[in-house]
Amino acid sequence: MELLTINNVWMMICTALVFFMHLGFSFLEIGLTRQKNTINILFKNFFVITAGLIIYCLIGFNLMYPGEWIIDGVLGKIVPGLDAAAAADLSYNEGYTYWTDFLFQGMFAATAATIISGAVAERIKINSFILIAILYVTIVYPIVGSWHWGTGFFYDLGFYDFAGSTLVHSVGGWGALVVIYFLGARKGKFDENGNPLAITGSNIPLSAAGVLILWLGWFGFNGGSVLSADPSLTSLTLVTTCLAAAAGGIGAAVLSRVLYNNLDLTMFMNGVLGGLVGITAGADQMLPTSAIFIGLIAGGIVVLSVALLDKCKLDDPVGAIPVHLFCGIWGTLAVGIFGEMAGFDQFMIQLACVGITGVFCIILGTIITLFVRAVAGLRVDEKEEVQGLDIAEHGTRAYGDFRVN
Amino acid sequence: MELLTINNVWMMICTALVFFMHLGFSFLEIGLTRQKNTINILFKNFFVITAGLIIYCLIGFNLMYPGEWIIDGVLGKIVPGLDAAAAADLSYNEGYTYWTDFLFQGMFAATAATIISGAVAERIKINSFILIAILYVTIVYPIVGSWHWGTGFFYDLGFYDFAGSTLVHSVGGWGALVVIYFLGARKGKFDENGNPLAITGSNIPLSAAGVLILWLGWFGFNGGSVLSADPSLTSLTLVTTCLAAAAGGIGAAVLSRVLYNNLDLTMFMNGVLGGLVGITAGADQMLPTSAIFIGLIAGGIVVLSVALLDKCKLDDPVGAIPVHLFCGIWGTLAVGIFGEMAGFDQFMIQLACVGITGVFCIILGTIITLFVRAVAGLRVDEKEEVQGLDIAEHGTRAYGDFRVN
Amino acid sequence: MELLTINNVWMMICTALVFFMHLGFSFLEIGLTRQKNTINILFKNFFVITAGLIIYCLIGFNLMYPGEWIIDGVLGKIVPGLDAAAAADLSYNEGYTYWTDFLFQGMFAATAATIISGAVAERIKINSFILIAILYVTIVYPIVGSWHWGTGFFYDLGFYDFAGSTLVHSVGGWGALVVIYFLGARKGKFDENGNPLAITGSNIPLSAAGVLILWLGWFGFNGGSVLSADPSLTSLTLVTTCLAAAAGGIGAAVLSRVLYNNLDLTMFMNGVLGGLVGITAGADQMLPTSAIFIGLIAGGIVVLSVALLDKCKLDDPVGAIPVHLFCGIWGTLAVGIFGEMAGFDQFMIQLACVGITGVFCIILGTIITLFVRAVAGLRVDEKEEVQGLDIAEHGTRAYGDFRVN
Amino acid sequence: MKKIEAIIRKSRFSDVKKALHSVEVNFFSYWDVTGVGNEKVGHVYRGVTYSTADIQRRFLSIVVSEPFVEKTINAILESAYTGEVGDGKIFVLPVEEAYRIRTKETGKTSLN
Amino acid sequence: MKKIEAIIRKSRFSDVKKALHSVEVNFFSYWDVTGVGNEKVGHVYRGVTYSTADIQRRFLSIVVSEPFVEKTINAILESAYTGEVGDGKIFVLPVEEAYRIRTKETGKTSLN
Amino acid sequence: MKKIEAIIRKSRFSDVKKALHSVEVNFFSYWDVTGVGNEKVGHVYRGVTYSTADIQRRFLSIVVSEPFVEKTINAILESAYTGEVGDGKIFVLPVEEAYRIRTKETGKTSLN
Ligand SMILES: Nc1ncnc2c1ncn2[C@@H]1O[C@H](COP(=O)(O)OP(=O)(O)O)[C@@H](O)[C@H]1O
Ligand SMILES: Nc1ncnc2c1ncn2[C@@H]1O[C@H](COP(=O)(O)OP(=O)(O)O)[C@@H](O)[C@H]1O
Ligand SMILES: Nc1ncnc2c1ncn2[C@@H]1O[C@H](COP(=O)(O)OP(=O)(O)O)[C@@H](O)[C@H]1O
Repeated sequence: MELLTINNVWMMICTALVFFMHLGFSFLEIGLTRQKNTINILFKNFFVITAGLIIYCLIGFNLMYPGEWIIDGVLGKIVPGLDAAAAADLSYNEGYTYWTDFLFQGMFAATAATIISGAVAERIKINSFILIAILYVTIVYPIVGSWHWGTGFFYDLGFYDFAGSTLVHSVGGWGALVVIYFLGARKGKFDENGNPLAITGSNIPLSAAGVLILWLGWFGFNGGSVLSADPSLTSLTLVTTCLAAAAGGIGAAVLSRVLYNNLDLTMFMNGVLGGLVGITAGADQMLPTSAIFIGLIAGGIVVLSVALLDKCKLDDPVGAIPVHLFCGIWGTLAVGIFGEMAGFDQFMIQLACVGITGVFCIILGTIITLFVRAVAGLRVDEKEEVQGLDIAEHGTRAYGDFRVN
Repeated sequence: MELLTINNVWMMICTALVFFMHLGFSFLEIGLTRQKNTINILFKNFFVITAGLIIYCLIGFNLMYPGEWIIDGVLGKIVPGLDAAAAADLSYNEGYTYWTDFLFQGMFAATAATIISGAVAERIKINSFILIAILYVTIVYPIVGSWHWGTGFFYDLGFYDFAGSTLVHSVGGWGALVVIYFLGARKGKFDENGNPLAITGSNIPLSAAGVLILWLGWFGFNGGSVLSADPSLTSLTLVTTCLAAAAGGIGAAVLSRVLYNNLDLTMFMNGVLGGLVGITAGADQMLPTSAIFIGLIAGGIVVLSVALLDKCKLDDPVGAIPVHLFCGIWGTLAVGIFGEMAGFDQFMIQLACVGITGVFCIILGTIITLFVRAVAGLRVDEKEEVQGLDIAEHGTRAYGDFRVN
Repeated sequence: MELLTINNVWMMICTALVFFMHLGFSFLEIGLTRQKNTINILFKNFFVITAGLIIYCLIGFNLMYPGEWIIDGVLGKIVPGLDAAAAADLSYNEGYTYWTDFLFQGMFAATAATIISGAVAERIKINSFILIAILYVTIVYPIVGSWHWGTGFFYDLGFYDFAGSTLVHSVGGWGALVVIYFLGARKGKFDENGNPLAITGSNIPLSAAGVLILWLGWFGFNGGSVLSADPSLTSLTLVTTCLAAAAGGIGAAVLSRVLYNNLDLTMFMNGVLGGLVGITAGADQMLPTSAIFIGLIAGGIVVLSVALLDKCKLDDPVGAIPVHLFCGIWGTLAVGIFGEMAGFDQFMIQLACVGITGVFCIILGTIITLFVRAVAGLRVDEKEEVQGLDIAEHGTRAYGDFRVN
Repeated sequence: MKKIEAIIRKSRFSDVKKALHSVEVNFFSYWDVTGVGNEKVGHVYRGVTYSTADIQRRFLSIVVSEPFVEKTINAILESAYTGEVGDGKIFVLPVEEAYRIRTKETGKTSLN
Repeated sequence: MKKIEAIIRKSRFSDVKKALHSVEVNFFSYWDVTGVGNEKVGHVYRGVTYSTADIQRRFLSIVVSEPFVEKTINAILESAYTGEVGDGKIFVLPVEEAYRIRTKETGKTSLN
Repeated sequence: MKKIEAIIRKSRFSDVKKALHSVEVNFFSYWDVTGVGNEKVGHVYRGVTYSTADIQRRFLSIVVSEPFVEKTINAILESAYTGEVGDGKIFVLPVEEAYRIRTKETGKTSLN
């Protein structure tokens, strides 16, 4: 009883911290985009958090942790709603109550959609985004999640993803990649000759705050993924998480200094996030030194993949894909390279599951995107884009009293 | 001992979260008002938090949890200061220490005054506000609180208000209503013909952040009101709290979309807060579905009552009254409609106590306001209001480097 | 085992809160300075947090808690890296695991450097700052720390500094004082005749948020310094901490109202911080009333020392020295005046150790600063300073879309 | 055609706007400027009291045809007036030609 | 020399800029102003719907020598055009003298 | 009366202001504009390096009576000078009339 109480307290705190990450994402996104689209982005985030939670309550939770399988280990049976009876039984789990379990997982669910929200900012039709987000959170996220955390076939394969480098971040990242591919770049992101131009963020301080808030949230994201308050596991996890974040930032800052001879704060920030995503798959498996390595490499990946996306004419205003997709993949593979599970077989398993996830997300993501494009269209018309979505879709400005460019 | 330690840890965390709500309120208020009054609003909030805590330490705590009654169940005996002796005794309560008890309650106390601060923004004399806030927190809040949480006559009647839909939010809301009634609307809020005009917020991103911070704070506000770390109660409370918040936002967003054909972020935000206030009275009594219903309705109430206040020529810049008063009443009544205590008798009790609270707050609020108006006046002169209170009362600007309208 | 788990949970939460203080510092600093240097300040803060943590992992931790001494009680033996073996042993301490211990202390370490970062803002060369910060965090902070928390000679003397009024805040403050002495004031801070001019902050709302976030962080900074979740000690600590913060704010606000006949929010804010720093040395020793006294006096010290620095032509844009140095000294001495340890002998011990710390920090700070000045120079050239460091050193603006002065 | 430049107190702007409308001058552009002149205002910041002549003002640019010049000026003179130092200035400059982009029309018909 | 003042839609600015460059007018200053005129836009805020004639516009100030006046004006007339109410105005004012601070040179050579 | 429009570097503003005061020109209005001209500055953002000719500058509007025109211009020419591309321009425009709102006085006495 005492132990359950302690564990549950820890899990509830972690839940609160993961919830708080949504403020981090919101700040990060509105800071790295133009002020004329700020309200639109915030509206999207508020929608994702609120609707995401309700949907996860109605469907997602059971789809992700299936009592029974329709296709064994691949697709769970849908049992809508929460189960108050199960909740009453405190022997549900010694680490947390049923309610805590739901809420903690529910906070995770919205994250995947939020990752997409950042990448498609400043040009997507809000209704289309809402549709995409709902479908993605209702279908793709819980199904992939069930493969591992729902003890599906990833689990049987021996795949390891501690807190979701693949199951949460890559899943969101793949979705983002697919949608921006069909959506196209923002007007003014590439010149006639296809060279990338700079569309500078409107409020870097909020972005910086967002990154620190996300780092704080990761105390809960990874710390809570221990699923109990086990002293050594939780504290080790926090240490590796923080060291990887720190190393990620340093890695990105140094590399962009070297490549572009510039002390680039936004790269520093994305590097921290890259480090966090990178350690997420193996946070409980690593020693401090390995965590630092994983972070450093993640930081480098961020800087290089930002440039890569520019080369590919893909427009990701907030760097969601470098951070969540590429570092998510890196982190998942790193479990096979560093730490207690390191080994060739493990590496191949990690690689295989990364691949399967990618294929699945790309296929379903494409279907969803094309479906939405067919029924509602994806992109606002050029006039609205130039004017800004705040006035066009929400009838008001984000910084009413301020003179803006 | 272990159990006390766990419970106390949880209560201290909840205390910290409730404290953090003051940042949420500050952000919400300065974001929905004009930049020229930002410092003034922040000054008021800082005053409320700091002075509120000290006053509660000197008087409020004992007045709210009376050892003895002057008028039995209605007015407690005032014993100034804290009682270090009582504090030493760890058998004080198995859920928390004396110190934790004081601090948790102290953080609540300031909230009531903060609610007023939002509604009177941009036109009240700061000294007058300070006077009103002090009197309200010293007298009205603890007395009403004592009726229920101090096991006064509300308690004997069988009234139920889990975390303060009535005792905290409505009490603050009634106060706000009375003061703005006497204070009058901001210049430019209504045209010659009394039609409402829009005075748009100056920094919506900060308001949005404020709402998410308040939501986070509610993890402690409601979670801590369990007064122990009881696993099932606390976690159920967090689930109902979050679902109601989510539903409140959705409800308000959808209704304002329907009524005004606009995706209004500030309504979405107020809706979330309405849902939170609405669930507060019965957060530990509800099932997820009931929580969602309560939230949806609260969201609707917010949208409608914002319009209602405009009709009544009452000017509440931040929507404090729709959120805290109307949703507070709704939430209190909802305990008689949904959840385990639902029933006609309970409903009537809730109704009665809501009424008594209203009458009491209106009477004392009026006395306090008229007294302050007599001794210090309520409103800044028109020149100061046009110029903005930051320059007029604080001699400096909030956003010194920025070009503003 | 249960007890360790509880204690460790509390310590991990406190660690997270102390980490979060870095957002508080960042907001405070960028809000009180001009927008043209915002990115530069954020870059410095990000560097301090990330590099600080890694350095502390590689060297600092062992230097501060030496297994063996080189000079007994004065200088510890350096054993680089963390010790996974020690970590495995849960009997390491009944209050926390080895990992938690490291992370909690690591979060503290960066604080000292952050204090310097605020004082030198808007004119220091970033590379020079980085060098100074690294040297200070690697050498000065852990050595002084070892004298007391590493059970060095301060400890043997009977010195008492609960959470670091001297060991953290004064150490940072002394460093700040030395560096700004050599660095000189910002262009435009003093006129020809040496009279101070006002360089107003660019974003006071963020500063205000920073202060509230720092206050929240202090729940962990002081609460965690109990090094266990002991119910009465932790909760008493939070009560004294909050009351001192509140009193500090009130004290500063009232005094600046009296002296300058102005309701000065930034003084109010600094006063709150002064109160927090002031109580830090004896937070577990004081009764509420003493805490309020200590806070009130700290608030007064802040207001007076801000003026004092102006008199001395020292330019501290964010008030780091009044808050961290002067209030840190006050708080350390207050342990000999108020609370359970009060007494002349204790006071003399406190005084002696404050003095020794000052001398040591000034000497090493001077050596470090002069060294860095020799190898890299301290100050950006005037053109860059006028243009702003964001464009000059980082090639971009913080508020890209906004019209600024 | 003349260009009327008026530099007024921000606090008088709404009245000036009303006054202009009342004389059928519904076409102008305005922006905020910092003015240096006789007026000084005092500030306090972190204990430093200082007074500055740099005051935020609103700058109106109104191009009108001759017949409108006088009443426009009078409307501003009335509505922007407070009597205290800092009420601002009005300047009149010659305009040689005007075009309405939408219709390409020129001359005074293009003004409104 | 003439001073050409153009008040245009912010959304047309990048095209106008291109057009000016194409006629070798690479020298001008611009800032944002609020314009009052025929155009009205609707807004909604917290349930209050309102329409305002105060619209953000971009103000271009271009001093050119006589030979450039006409093509400059035409370039703007073309590139700023949408045909909807609110396209803006162009005004031409006389300029008596011009100086380039860097070289102290005066007259039309100082313009570019 | 003449209107002197000066477009200068923001970094030179405080010196220019001093220089103007030293020739008794204590009355003017200024605001920030974006200038397009010969000067280019380089930026880097998220790995994209780019250079822009759109540079923030300060725009001074000073109406003076004939006797002041020359010394005002000289004061600016001196104080705004750095010798590097981008020092800015000065333009002189005719002003037909001026009013001081506070006193209704017109002509050059209204200027200061
Ligand atoms: N000669 C001038 N040229 C341009 N602007 C001026 C001039 N004289 C005054 N102004 C503007 O008019 C404003 C008010 O003038 P000021 O001298 O302060 O008050 P008053 O006009 O009542 O004497 C100044 O702040 C400045 O913006
Ligand atoms: N007489 C004027 N003086 C100064 N600015 C003007 C004048 N007339 C129009 N403007 C500017 O031109 C903008 C567009 O004019 P408007 O009447 O709305 O559309 P249109 O020019 O198509 O009739 C206005 O918002 C205003 O900024
Ligand atoms: N013909 C013009 N009309 C209006 N503003 C101009 C003109 N020419 C230059 N400017 C302004 O002067 C600034 C400096 O001019 P620039 O050509 O960059 O340097 P320089 O004057 O040293 O050749 C430009 O940024 C622009 O704001």
